[in-house]
Amino acid sequence: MKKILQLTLGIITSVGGFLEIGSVVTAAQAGANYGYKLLWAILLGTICLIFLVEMSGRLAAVSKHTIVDATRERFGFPFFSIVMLGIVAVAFLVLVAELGGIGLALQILSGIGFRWWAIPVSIIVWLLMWKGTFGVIENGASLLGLVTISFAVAAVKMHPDWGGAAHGLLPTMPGDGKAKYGFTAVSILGASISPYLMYFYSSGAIEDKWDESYIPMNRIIAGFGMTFGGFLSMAVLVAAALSLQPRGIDIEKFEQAALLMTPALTRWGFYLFAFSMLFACLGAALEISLAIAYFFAQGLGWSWSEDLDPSRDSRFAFTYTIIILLGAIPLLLGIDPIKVTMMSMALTSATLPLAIVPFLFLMNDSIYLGKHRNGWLSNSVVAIVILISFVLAIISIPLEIIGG
Amino acid sequence: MKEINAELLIGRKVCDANGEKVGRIEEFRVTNTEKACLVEGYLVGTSALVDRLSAWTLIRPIDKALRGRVFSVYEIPWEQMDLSDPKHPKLRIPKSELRHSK
Amino acid sequence: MRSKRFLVASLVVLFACKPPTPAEQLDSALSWVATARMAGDAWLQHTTPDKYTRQTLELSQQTLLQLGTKLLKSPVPGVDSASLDSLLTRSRGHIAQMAALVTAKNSPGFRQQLDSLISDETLVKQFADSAESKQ
Amino acid sequence: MKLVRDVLDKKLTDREDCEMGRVSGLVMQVGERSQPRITHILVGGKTLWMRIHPWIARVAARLSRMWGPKRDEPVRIPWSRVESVGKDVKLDVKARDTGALDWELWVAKHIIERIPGGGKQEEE
Repeated sequence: MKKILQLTLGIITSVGGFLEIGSVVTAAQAGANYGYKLLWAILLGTICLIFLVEMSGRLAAVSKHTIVDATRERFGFPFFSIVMLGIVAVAFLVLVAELGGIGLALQILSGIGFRWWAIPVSIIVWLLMWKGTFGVIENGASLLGLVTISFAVAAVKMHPDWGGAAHGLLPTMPGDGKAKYGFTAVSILGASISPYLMYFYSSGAIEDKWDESYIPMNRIIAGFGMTFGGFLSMAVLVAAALSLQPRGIDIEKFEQAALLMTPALTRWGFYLFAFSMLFACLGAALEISLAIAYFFAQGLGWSWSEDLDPSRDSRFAFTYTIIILLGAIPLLLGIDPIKVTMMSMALTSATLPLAIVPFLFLMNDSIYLGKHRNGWLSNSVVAIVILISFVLAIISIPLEIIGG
Repeated sequence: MKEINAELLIGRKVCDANGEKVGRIEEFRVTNTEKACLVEGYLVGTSALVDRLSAWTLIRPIDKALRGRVFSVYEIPWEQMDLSDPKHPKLRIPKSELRHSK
Repeated sequence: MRSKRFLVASLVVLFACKPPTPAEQLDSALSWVATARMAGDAWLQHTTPDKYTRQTLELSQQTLLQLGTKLLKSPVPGVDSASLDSLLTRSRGHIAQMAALVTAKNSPGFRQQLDSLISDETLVKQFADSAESKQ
Repeated sequence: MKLVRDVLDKKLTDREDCEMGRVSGLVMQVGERSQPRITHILVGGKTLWMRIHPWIARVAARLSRMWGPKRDEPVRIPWSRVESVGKDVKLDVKARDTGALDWELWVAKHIIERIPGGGKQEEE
């Protein structure tokens, strides 16, 4: 009975926590520019993510070690420090984007510019971390995040052409504007396959004291949670394809995205969009701040848990305090969060090999995983992700220049 | 008697008595008794690296395809390693007298 | 030393995005006119709040000003840049009027400006289409 | 046992299963004709940075002299205190007494406890 409750909660939190500024903006841009054509990128990203998240949970449940623990232990400090530098730098940019997303949501609601929200928002995020427990953060934020289901309602209400959407699930290449199309596809993949989610999930499994008996549950949560989440991303794309593309609106600024649901849901649509973004970005900001602090604490062997009093894991608490405060600075300077989002999504793709290649080794490590190590199917998926990630790393940088 | 940092030996190139390159130190084989942790030998070569990463399940198929030619390993007993200059570890014997180990 | 210089050079290249082409800027102008129109439609139907509507109209007006200057400097090949510029200036005027009328809560006046903007939008679209067909 | 695979970089826990850092280095005693032996485990500080580059270690040392619990040398724990080597390395010591938690306690005392709601480290 308790397990069923945990299972339901797990799925709900993965759905509520799935969307964040990166996935919304990239999906909306794709829909506004290319109609249903880029749905395949979300599908591909989501399938990869399902497998990666399942593995992250399994590693933690079986070995009682997180991905970061295992990376440091197997690969040693010098290599680990390179991974840490790359992942933390990109995760920090994503944090800036999420904090900015909260600010932008508050801006369209209140009319007060996002720069003024930078400090209050980061203080609120920090307070939730300072006082909250892991359960409060994971479940609370994700339950609020369920308001993002309104994207699906909006998409269905606009009567999409299901046949055309199904067509979009197969990759195609446009005749002209290949660079921009490629850049958007790379950003979508970067937004879907985000390493911080893996680190957060595996740390969460330790916080929730998972053991081997959780392996089936982990599979179901990863499978269903990420699938429904992926559907929400697709709904954003479809809604943008129906509301913005026919009008010739391209999303350069947040104000344009705010009109996404108004044709379907009118006044409700506007406020649902604002609150969806507010809660989705809040949840993501909390998750990323935690993921960064976990990274340092686990990598360097500090004590860590969001459930402890800050003074019991002082270096951990100090790390997220500093990270959140630093995150407010670019926003205070007035840097457009949408630009940060696009850049961080492309850079996520570029740093993906750093996260995934060591992960493949860990998932085949018989010392950590014993008989639960990857089979051929999981290994093939990781191999494909690595292949994609190298292609992304190589092409995302030139595309950043040409398409960005 | 002197103290050196074992972790800084990892990845150092080893030359034999004639100055010929042998490989890099990847691993130390030790025995842990009640009283002390004694170093029995040094593992040099890519195979030792694979072992250190606990990656044989992943690498073995590749190794088989290459018929074991690439992933070599030497086990150097402690008596034959000269660590008087920790930055340039040397063998006391020529490379040809080393035995390959699995 | 050389590797350092290479690193600096590649970072400069990485962050200095290639500027958009004139044709892309024309598309962007069309997108901002359409944004103003959509926000205007929404406001008339009481869908969007006043502050958001006014800010979005002002943002679109400012962006169009920047795009107009750039398009005058480097015109789209095969497009009469003088008449495009006067068209964009006129649209900007309508949008600025609309923004002011939001504050005054003057729906009839707003509707009038919006109608003129809609006819301008059709013209901007024609420019964009002809630029595309000539490429 | 393999030293790098099984010991280096592993998590250290004390008698009470309190986490006290990771194995950052290992001191090896070598002589002309005697068998080399591992005498100490090193935790934290300079040892860690030396593994990347001596230059980084120098910068880190200079920074830590300006700030933090003045401690120039890394923590040395005699090998005889190693209780077991598994997925983690368990030591027969009390974490606080070794100095491995100096930074943790310093940050708690000087920063975290001064922020309202930070809680207090229990005095023992």
